[in-house]
Amino acid sequence: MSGLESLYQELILDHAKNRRGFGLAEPGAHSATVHQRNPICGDEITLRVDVEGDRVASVTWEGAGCSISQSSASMLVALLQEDGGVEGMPTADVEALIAQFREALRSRGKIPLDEETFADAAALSGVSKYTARVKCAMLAWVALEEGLRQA
Amino acid sequence: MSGLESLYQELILDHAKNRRGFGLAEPGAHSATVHQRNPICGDEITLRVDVEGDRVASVTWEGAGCSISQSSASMLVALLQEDGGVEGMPTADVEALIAQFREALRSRGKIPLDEETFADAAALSGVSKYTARVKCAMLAWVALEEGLRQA
Amino acid sequence: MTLPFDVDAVRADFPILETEVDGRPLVYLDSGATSQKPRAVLDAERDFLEHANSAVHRGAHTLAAEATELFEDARVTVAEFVGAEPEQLVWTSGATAGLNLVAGSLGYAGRLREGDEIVVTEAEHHANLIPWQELAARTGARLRHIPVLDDGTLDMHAAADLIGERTRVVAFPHVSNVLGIVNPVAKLVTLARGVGALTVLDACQSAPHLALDLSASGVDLAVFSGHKVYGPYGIGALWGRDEVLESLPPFTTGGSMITTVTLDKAEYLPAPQRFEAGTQPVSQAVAFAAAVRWLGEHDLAAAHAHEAALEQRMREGLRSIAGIRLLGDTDAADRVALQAFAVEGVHAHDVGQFLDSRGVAVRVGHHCAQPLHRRFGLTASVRASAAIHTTEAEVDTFLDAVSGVRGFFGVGAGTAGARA
Amino acid sequence: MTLPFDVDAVRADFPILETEVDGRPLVYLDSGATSQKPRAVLDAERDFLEHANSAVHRGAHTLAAEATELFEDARVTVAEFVGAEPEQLVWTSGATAGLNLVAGSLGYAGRLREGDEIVVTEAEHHANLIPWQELAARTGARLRHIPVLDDGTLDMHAAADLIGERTRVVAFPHVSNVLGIVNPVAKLVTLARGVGALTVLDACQSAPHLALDLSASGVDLAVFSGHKVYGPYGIGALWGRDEVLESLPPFTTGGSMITTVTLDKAEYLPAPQRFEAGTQPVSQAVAFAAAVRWLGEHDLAAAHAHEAALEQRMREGLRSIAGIRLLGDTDAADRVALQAFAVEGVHAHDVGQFLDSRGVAVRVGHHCAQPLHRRFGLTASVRASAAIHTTEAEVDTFLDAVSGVRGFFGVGAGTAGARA
Ligand SMILES: Cc1ncc(COP(=O)(O)O)c(C=O)c1O
Ligand SMILES: Cc1ncc(COP(=O)(O)O)c(C=O)c1O
Repeated sequence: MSGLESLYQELILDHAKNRRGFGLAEPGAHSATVHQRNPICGDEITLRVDVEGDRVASVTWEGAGCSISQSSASMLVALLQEDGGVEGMPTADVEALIAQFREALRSRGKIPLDEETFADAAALSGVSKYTARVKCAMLAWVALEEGLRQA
Repeated sequence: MSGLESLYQELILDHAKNRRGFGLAEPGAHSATVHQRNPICGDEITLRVDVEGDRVASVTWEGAGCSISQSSASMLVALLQEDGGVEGMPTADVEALIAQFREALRSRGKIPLDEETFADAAALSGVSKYTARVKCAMLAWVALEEGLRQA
Repeated sequence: MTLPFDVDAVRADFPILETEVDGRPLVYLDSGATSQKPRAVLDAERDFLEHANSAVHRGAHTLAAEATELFEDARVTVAEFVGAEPEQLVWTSGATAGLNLVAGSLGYAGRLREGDEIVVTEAEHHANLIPWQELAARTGARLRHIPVLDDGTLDMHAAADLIGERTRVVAFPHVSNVLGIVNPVAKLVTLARGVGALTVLDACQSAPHLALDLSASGVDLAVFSGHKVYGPYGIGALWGRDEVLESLPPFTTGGSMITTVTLDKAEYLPAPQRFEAGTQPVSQAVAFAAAVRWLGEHDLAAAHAHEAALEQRMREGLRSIAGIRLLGDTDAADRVALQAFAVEGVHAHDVGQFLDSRGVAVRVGHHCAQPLHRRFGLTASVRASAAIHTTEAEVDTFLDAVSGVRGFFGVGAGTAGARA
Repeated sequence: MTLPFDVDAVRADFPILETEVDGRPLVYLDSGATSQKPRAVLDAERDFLEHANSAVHRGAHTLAAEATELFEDARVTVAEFVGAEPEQLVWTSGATAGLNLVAGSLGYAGRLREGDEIVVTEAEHHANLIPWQELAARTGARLRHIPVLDDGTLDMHAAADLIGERTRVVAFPHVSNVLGIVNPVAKLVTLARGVGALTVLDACQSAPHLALDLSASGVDLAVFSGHKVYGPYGIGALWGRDEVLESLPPFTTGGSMITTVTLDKAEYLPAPQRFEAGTQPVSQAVAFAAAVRWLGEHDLAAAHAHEAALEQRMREGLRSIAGIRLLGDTDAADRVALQAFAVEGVHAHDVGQFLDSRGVAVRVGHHCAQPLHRRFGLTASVRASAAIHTTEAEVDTFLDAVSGVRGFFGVGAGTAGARA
């Protein structure tokens, strides 16, 4: 797999086109809406997180940007939906996941994202070799982190 | 003669100590007083020129600075006194002299100052090889040029 | 001695052009952001630092005298390059610093008031926009904008209406860093002069590619950056007419720009020193002059013709690729070899990444011109910009890579994708 | 790996030290004005320009990513060198630019008003004086000065009286560039903090010679220049505490320091980017970091001890020569190896010229500190300043040359001459 193909895996291009969680849900009782921007390239995202008790009940978003930023947001939603089920994932687990994701992406290819933990998002492993793109992949995750702080 | 000794000829050190024209005369009917400064090293001069008709009747000055600037002022006065006699040198000749002096000093050693025209001031020929010192040697001459413009 | 123009000989002067990216030769099409530096420039700076380096305009020692001479000779050389007198050339740390100096100094001088107007264009680089916004905000002046037409040229009818008796400053780019179009300097100067407004020319993108004659241009002030003219970072110049520079107070203050300083007050030297506070970028000035001299060794008319041919090839090639939208695609204006474009269905960032995998370095994003991108309904675009060392084969490599973009990202006729 | 300190090995790193002046080896004692650059610094910059050069923080291409990394790594390295976090380190074009940034930004922020006071010292370099004069003139604030005592130390009793509830800013040099005396930072900080005033440290002359720990120093803001720390021209840094930097608006504006820009308004990034408008001195940042790394390869404690020995030797040697008057001759303070002096009966300019004929490069003039010279009744002095590469033998050559000055100019015991 060439560098470019490992960066843009089929799965990534699919998510960029069929974006999970795209379109903001009505705000719930304990929700926060966060706007994040990558000032370098203009990518932006508005993400809304709904917390119920100690669980993340829903995450939806809107935004525009490169395929990495769009698919990463989509994959994040997919991961939360699949792993969290109807109840939602515990907030603490989500926070741990974000921290792990960040660490891997900043590792310059040294720490891969494992599929068991990250599901489709594991396809973003290749991004960590492209330092200029790490911010793109992190955009939604940083927005969620910020949202959890506020919700 | 070493570079340093050609720069600081005996004559120069003498003039720096026994400064001709030092001490400002009372202003005459057509006189101008000019203040010039070398902002780099702080040398300064206040020069007063008295013009009668088309002749330079007297030049006096005060100031502080390095031996080059002090002796150059002194030599300028001596030259005007010796060549101008009691009547004073014609203004046009003085202007021509200043222009010639400037040209020689900026020539980087290529144009010497001849003794016949410049008298003691010819000893300043060596300065033209020291570009950083040309301003010192020019200080009084530039002040006189400016004074003639104003008088 | 002027050499006939030979692009291969030119290329041999640039060590970085031997770089490979992922096993492919580097095709550097990002000279609009920063140019590469020929060996002569690197050598000149190093030579200065190894043999003459010391503080200038100070001290009687031999090194200082040598350094001062080289530094002031550099001013003469760069001034000549843009058709100016050395006393009119102020060293700055770059074009942005020069524009801030002008706007800041006008502010400090109280030259703008409530009701006064500053006119810029919709095609401004942020460096020639935000300092004016700030000046307007501080003084109560109004900032107005000459619109850009669909083809990328300035709306000169609107300009004639906008520039009026309240106008104090008209600031505009000689060449837009997104559109590559040469703006009608003479016409804008005529409008500004008609109302007694000061003109400020942003010559960043013209200085590397066009022969400048600032004295003859009619503008009052102009700025450019060394690092875009094959010279070093950290240096640029502000040029101004004598009387205009004399009318401006210093913007920054400190050593080497004063005559007498007491604890309470300072008196300032005349221009250009008045604007050069503190230790200057001395080795960079020497290297900037080397860049200009290096350029001057070539037949510049032939070099400009070469770049014009590249421009044609690049633009026509892009036009012929499906799904490409050019920003400012017009034949009705002079241009430099710089072209921004969007690829339908693929974000600029992804386009840049794809081109990089082919060795082609372009710039993606808003290129410090957000308002202009907004005017075209975009947040980002891809920009390819050539230089004197660019070859036709490189342009072809670039075009070939662009042709492959939509296929790789699975968009194309009938395929819906993320919006560019 | 830390090397034991070996001045000959250090010297071998500086190509310029092989220079001869009029057939004599160069004795460079003008490092206080600008330092010479070791080969590692020249190599690092060249290597960057030949292999990685391109616009940083922009674009997806490989070179841009490499350049960005090297540029930001440089920030980390230089920040560490002064005991700071990288986010607290703003690149500037030099110390003068940094001080103007602070004063200008405080002015734009409206942080000073009529009746407020700014306190500086009588020993200021013009760069830490005139920007405050201008700020005072623009805002109606009053500029006050901590006097210098006859021995060159600050009058700390006066300081305690001067710094009061109206004081908004206390700006002072860590080490005076004329006196070489290390000022009592902690005491001044305590006084300033006691009244809630901002402290601004001019670290130009300490950064090359002392281990800095800005975070621990208690000051709020500090500046220094690359070209005095064995690094390149055209770069320096402003350091500030997080909350202090956050409270300051940008001073200059343009590209790369914004988030969203419309035709009428711009929003700014957080520090440090907010203060870094336009293309940064990228290769210079990389070279500055190389200078700091080069320094770090040595046993700095031993290097400082070496410099302290040079200081002693220089000062004691000068003291023993007839007709020499030292500026700031005290044993009651820490010092760096920098000493200004006057030769009775011989103007500083002539002294410098004489020393130059012996190969010794010193600085003559007011060293951008006219008020301090006036305080000592002088308009000019001679300044010798050593560096890590200076040897005891060089100091002896210098002292020997100084001994010959009065004889050459025919002044001495009983001889009246032009006043120094
Ligand atoms: C104490 C001091 N402050 C400020 C400056 C100004 O530094 P720069 O000229 O590098 O901006 C200098 C050196 O010239 C200095 O010695
Ligand atoms: C048209 C234009 N103006 C101004 C600038 C700012 O120049 P610099 O970043 O070198 O200060 C640039 C380049 O970035 C430019 O292209």
